[in-house]
Amino acid sequence: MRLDLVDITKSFPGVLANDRVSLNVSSGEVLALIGENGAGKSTLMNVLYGMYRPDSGEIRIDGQPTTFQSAADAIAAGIGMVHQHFMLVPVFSVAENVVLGVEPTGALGSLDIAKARQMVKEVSDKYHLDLDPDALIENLPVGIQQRVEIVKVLLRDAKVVVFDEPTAVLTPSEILEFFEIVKSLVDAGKGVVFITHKLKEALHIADRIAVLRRGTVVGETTPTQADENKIAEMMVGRPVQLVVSKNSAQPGEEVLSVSDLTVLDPDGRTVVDDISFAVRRGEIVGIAGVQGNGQTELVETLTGLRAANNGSVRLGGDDITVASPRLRHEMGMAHIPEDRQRQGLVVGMSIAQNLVLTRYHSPEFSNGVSMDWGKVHDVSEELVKNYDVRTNDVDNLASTLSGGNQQKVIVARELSRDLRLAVASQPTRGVDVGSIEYIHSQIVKERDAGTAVLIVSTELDEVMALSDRILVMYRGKIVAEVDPKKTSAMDIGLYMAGSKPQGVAS
Amino acid sequence: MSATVMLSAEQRKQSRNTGVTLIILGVISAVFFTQDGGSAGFGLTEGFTLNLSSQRFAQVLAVALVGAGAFQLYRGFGRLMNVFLATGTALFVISFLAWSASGESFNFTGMLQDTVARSVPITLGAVAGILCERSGVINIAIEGQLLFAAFTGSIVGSILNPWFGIVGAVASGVALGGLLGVLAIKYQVDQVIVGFAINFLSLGVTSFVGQRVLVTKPEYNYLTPFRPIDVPLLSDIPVIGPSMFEQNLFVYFSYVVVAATTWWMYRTRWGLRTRAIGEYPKAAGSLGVDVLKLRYRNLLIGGAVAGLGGAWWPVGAVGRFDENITGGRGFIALAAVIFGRWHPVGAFIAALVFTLAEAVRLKLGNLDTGIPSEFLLSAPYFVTLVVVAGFVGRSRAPKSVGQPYTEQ
Amino acid sequence: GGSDDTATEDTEAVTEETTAEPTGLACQVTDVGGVDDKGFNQAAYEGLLQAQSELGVAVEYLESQGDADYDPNLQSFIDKGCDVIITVGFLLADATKKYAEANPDVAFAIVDSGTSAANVQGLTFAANEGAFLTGYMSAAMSESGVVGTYGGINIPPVTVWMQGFALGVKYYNEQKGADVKVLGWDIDKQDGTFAGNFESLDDGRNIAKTMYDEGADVIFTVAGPVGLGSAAFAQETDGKLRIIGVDKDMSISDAENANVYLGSALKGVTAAVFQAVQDALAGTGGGTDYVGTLANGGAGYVVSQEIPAELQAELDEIQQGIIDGTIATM
Amino acid sequence: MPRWFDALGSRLNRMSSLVITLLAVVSALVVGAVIIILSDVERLGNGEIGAAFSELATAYSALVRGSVGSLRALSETVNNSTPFIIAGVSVALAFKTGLFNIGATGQMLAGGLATTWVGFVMDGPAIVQIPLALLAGLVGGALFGAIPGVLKARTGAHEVITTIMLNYIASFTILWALDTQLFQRPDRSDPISKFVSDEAMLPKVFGFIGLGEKFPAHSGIIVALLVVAAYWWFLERSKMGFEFQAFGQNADAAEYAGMRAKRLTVVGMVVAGGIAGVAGGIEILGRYGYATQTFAGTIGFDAIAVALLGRSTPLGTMFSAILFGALQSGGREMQVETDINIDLIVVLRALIVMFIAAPLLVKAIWRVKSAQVSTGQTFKGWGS
Ligand SMILES: Nc1ncnc2c1ncn2[C@@H]1O[C@H](COP(=O)(O)OP(=O)(O)OP(=O)(O)O)[C@@H](O)[C@H]1O
Ligand SMILES: Nc1ncnc2c1ncn2[C@@H]1O[C@H](COP(=O)(O)OP(=O)(O)OP(=O)(O)O)[C@@H](O)[C@H]1O
Ligand SMILES: [Mg+2]
Ligand SMILES: [Mg+2]
Repeated sequence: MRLDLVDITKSFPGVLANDRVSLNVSSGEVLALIGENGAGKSTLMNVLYGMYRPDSGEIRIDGQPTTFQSAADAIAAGIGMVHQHFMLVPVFSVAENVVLGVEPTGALGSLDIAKARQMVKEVSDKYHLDLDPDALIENLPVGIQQRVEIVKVLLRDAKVVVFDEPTAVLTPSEILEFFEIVKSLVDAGKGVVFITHKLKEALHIADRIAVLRRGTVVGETTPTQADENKIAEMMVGRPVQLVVSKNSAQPGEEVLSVSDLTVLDPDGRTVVDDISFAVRRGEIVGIAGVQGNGQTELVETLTGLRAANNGSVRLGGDDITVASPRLRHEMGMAHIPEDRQRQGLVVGMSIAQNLVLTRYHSPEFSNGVSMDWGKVHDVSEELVKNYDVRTNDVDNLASTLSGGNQQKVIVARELSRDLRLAVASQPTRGVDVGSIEYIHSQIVKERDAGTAVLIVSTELDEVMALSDRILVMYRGKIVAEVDPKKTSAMDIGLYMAGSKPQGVAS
Repeated sequence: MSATVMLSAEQRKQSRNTGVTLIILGVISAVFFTQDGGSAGFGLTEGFTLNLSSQRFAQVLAVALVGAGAFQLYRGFGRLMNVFLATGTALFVISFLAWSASGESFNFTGMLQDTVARSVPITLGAVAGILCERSGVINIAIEGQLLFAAFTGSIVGSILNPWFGIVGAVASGVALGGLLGVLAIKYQVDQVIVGFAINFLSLGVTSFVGQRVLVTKPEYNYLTPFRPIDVPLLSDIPVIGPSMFEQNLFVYFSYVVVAATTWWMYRTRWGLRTRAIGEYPKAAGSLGVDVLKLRYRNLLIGGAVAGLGGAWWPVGAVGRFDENITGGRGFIALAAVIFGRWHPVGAFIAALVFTLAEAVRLKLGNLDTGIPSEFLLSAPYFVTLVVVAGFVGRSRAPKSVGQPYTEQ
Repeated sequence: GGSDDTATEDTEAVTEETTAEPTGLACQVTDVGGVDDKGFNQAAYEGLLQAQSELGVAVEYLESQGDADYDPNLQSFIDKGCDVIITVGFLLADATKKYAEANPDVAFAIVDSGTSAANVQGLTFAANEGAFLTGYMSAAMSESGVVGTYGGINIPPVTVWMQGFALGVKYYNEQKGADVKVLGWDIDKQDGTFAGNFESLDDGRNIAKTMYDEGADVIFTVAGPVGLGSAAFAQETDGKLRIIGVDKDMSISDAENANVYLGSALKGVTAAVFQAVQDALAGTGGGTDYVGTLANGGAGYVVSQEIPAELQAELDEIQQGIIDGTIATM
Repeated sequence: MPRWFDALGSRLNRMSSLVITLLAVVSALVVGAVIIILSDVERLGNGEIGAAFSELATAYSALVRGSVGSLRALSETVNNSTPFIIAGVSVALAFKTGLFNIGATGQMLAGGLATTWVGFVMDGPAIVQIPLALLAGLVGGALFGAIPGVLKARTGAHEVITTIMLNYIASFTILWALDTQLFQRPDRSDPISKFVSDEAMLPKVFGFIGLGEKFPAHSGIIVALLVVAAYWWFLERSKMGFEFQAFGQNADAAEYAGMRAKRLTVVGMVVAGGIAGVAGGIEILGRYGYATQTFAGTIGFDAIAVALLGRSTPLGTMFSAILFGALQSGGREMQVETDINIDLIVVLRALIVMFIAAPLLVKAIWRVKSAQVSTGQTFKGWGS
């Protein structure tokens, strides 16, 4: 079938998210949709999926104008969507999530869970996505959760499948698997819309590439016509530096040293398993690993948000294993948390207030009793300028910023002071190339200023681009330490998956 | 390293608290309940009264509890922890009763009977709350729903007959559920505000209209409540039988409602979708589930259940309505929702804990304990406080409860 | 004002006929719980209505929703130019004193509290006397040898009844060498069983059930509407459990359940209030205390027909004994 | 978009939202009227529709006269509003910290009892006694508020449960306390406390210009306004206020930022309890001069509605408190002048809260266009 979006316009209070956007996709082809944060990609797709109703413009299926009152209509029309933020109920099992809305039922509307399991099995077998129907979503790694999303879509036999930034959370090997899946979908005659920030991937998998900027389509091209730099320029509207430029590290003395660190989660499962490592001043150490292998817990323990069950953490010789987050912060530790919405920001507060969230109490801003908001305001203006946060007023709510700019607020807050150690977790997740470039350069600047930097990212490209040393985490253990210059992404990916590259002695 | 060897901070804290609790209970019964030599008569059935020496019992129990506590602290019962805690507490209560009743005797079975009977409005109110909150809408208005239902139930029941009274009560519960729905879902009013407003509205309207109408027409406010009905066979089981199966229909209604809601919530399509929209409505919405419609539906059903609970006063207990007759039971029910962890059975148990404490304090009133009546009166609330703090602790609410859902 | 139906009709009636000459304005401030509380607020108001029909005064009442309303309500009545203001309940004692002293030319009378100023008549009642007799009667009528009583909350106007009742039972035991047990009130500890409120009827039901389970077959309820719940439960026992009402003859106020009432202990609030209005209009009564007793009919009891003649005779005897002080009821 | 444009827009919004509020009150009165008429069984029975309506008119005019119609009415309104304002701020502050304080009633009782005690044991000039007595109220309320706080911090017991239970416990405990030697008035056998000394009583607010008679409102209102100002300062200017709000809006972020969740929970309840305690103290020193079991009435509970209606902002809370106070004194006058029972006030209050909280509904009813309206949720679920 052929799907046309014609002159779609959609605005939110104060934002024109889509401005007369026209796109089309047909069975058997992959359309890549690329654009900065806030360019309007998700909005456009939500319009297509019936979640939003457009202000104007229309959707045509095989030329027939149609309107979607709800997602149900879109689903019925054969449109499936894997959302940027997974639409999975964490406390439900895989099967329950998959059949939600099309539940097989027995007498009195009672759930036929056996049937549900079998439905999941059928689809996942057909497309070689193995899944345990009874696993709880909240216990599954993101990669698997994404499979569940895909199975959901396939189960409702969609003819056009939209993937909103699907690869952001995957390992190289998982990404390759994902591309296999996409291919098999295309072979099965389905049309695919593939939203991404990663130009490489777009070039690799897409038949056509459409670029969105500030809510409008600024151009359409094909992998054969365009290269990364060209597309990046279309996206951002200016030439972009894609590879991180940094000269080799000058490591100094140890700043962070972790020994025999073990952490259990509330249910008593071992999530960080007897880890030891060190980070020296002037170097960037990257921790690679598939999400859910203990990185989160490791970082939370290093930053004092989680109690260690065993082992010790030292900062510049002082034992800080039991120090409070604030003390660590005052000792010169910065923390860029992995989830900006959940931890990094209070989105209901102003940008200025968020810019001082971790040091509002310092004499600079507070006499211990009252706050000097004037001072905060001035400092914030400064930071916003230096760190290129796009806003017209630091007193606006943080919620009014786009993802990338929210992240810049956190980076500005955490890096804009004298540091001994910077711990950055997913520093550029879901952030557009323009911002990525900027954030990376800031991190490198910190390193060169003599800070010890620990990067934790599930995006291998990022870890490889930034790190001077890479530690690979798997099942709570550090399974390898490699030099990014001497090791291939593929090999690291294998470590991340728990196996060993050929030719590496066990 | 495996989890059995090492415990997370949470677990250590929990198991430590349990151990400490057990020991404290043990010490208390050792110090106080062993004072009195007499034997206490627990009236179990017509003929049979179980006499147990409060002193002996307390001594044995004390040793057992302290032992268990120590073991818990030293090794830990692991899985069985809560079983031990529950049993320990139950025995402790019995020891307490034995102590207060020593030298006398009291009707133990009757006590349990009252416990179950009085749990009805709390249980039904709580289930109503669960139905709403599981689908993502906070229901602070339980008290108001109960009160209004009691009001209409009494009037309709007096004019027509008790059964119609129930129908009327259910209808008014549904009406208030609908009001909550329209305001909270359609007009997205702060759900807690709506709840409070509905509570005030019910209190005001029932008192005001009651005073203007019922005083004039007392015949509109008198009906004959249901009498107890023995369930064949089941009611013959000693102790359990009389306490659970020699009750009036409302008690059986509440059993059915609890069972049905549990099944409905965890075994049916509706239930699955309900829990989904309470946890993550967008997810359900993205799969074409009509979130708002389902929320309405649940609020109406919840209203009906609350209505049934309200009917208990006129039809199931006292045969009439009086100003503010529910006297805060709806808020106890609200507590039971949380205490019961948003699970119908949990709520039922929570209600029983509360009413058991009430029944016990009434017995104590008749027994010879030196405790001032004012403190006896606060006992049920105090017990709930302790139980919630000591055993229940942090409980996990439906994620999206309280947040209005917009399709865009 | 006032929303009690009889009130409105009569007031209108009166105001119509007396736009000519109302012989005065008599006003009542209730405590929490209005003139429909089946308790002393209602009893007092009936006294006013009696004054209205017999003395031709106009009557008004204001319901208080909380302690905060006492002062303003009294003030409103002062402003309205009431000739006599009846305040009901010891909770209003302080407010009454305050306004009486501020308005020496207005007559006040307060139910359940002593005089506190030259223009305040105190209306108190030896409730224990009537209760004593019902206690004796209950003991005599009890087959199980266990009787019970309970109150609303632990305050003197409530416990005085319970005390009298228990003493009546005690007296019966002494006289007859019987051993009738009283649940819910302990003469030595001066403490007992309470509902904790005056509104929740199911508490009344539950307490009655609990005492019934412990063998009680007569229960004296001293908790206003809460007692109605006990009556409802007594209904279920098909006559095995009997209730003694309080304040007024409950077999009339709670007519539907008349059959469960074995009797009621009475407090002559209505008569006393009527008397107080009369005194006030006559300019007497201020600064004095009226104490309702068996002797002056300000306290008493009623029993159902069914009680045997000889018991009635004993009761009359005891009543005489109480009146001439040979029998102590406190 | 230029700043001045935003400013203009928001001003228009504020105006139109004022209109909406007025319409909300009107809607409430209309519905109230319907209830009055329909429940007037006799008159309707006798077909005296006209009479019913004229009584309605009297009632509503009395409502106005009784609340603002005269100096005395105004002063009544002031006295009624005072405790609503203070207790309202207590609940509002808890909301801002992400806590749902249903326990203001119990905290008022605790605070009031403490105030009473200081009031009658000590003597000395007012300037010493009043502050000390109120301080005692603060402490009493704070200690009572600390219980649910610590319980939540230590065991996770939800404050909604614990505060509800503590209200009952407080009301029975005070009943017991008032029967003890320490508190009970020698010449009384019922549960009522000794009088606080005259110096401890709050002076009339306008006594100093000889208006004490005409305008008998006590100076508790000044305390109340100070509390509102302090609350404003706390939210807008203080360091801890910032912490409270950050924690209230996003507990995870607050912990990440080095704030101490458990401490904030405890302190939040302590502060809220303390403020409620002051409300109790004010009632004692301003209104009664002694304590009874019921002196707090339902203020602590109504205060929840006040805070919700005021969206927990300092001014919002103050204004809704004043509205509640006015309704209360208006209702009394209404009862004086008509046969309409005072319980109607509870109805009107409920309706007004409902309509004001439902701007979208009001707009729909009155066909109002424009006007951005907030549909924010004060209390974001039960946490976990
Ligand atoms: N529900 C909403 N309400 C208000 N504004 C919104 C809403 N959703 C999106 N926006 C705004 O619309 C614009 C487009 O958002 P959208 O999420 O479509 O961008 P995107 O291209 O998906 O960005 P990203 O790459 O970060 O996902 C942004 O400015 C965003 O702030
Ligand atoms: N960082 C802090 N600074 C000051 N007071 C705190 C802090 N954290 C908690 N508190 C207060 O001290 C009390 C004890 O804190 P703690 O963290 O020990 O609680 P806990 O986790 O229950 O301790 P434990 O695990 O030993 O039982 C808490 O109830 C809280 O009121
Ligand atoms: Mg997006
Ligand atoms: Mg009333």
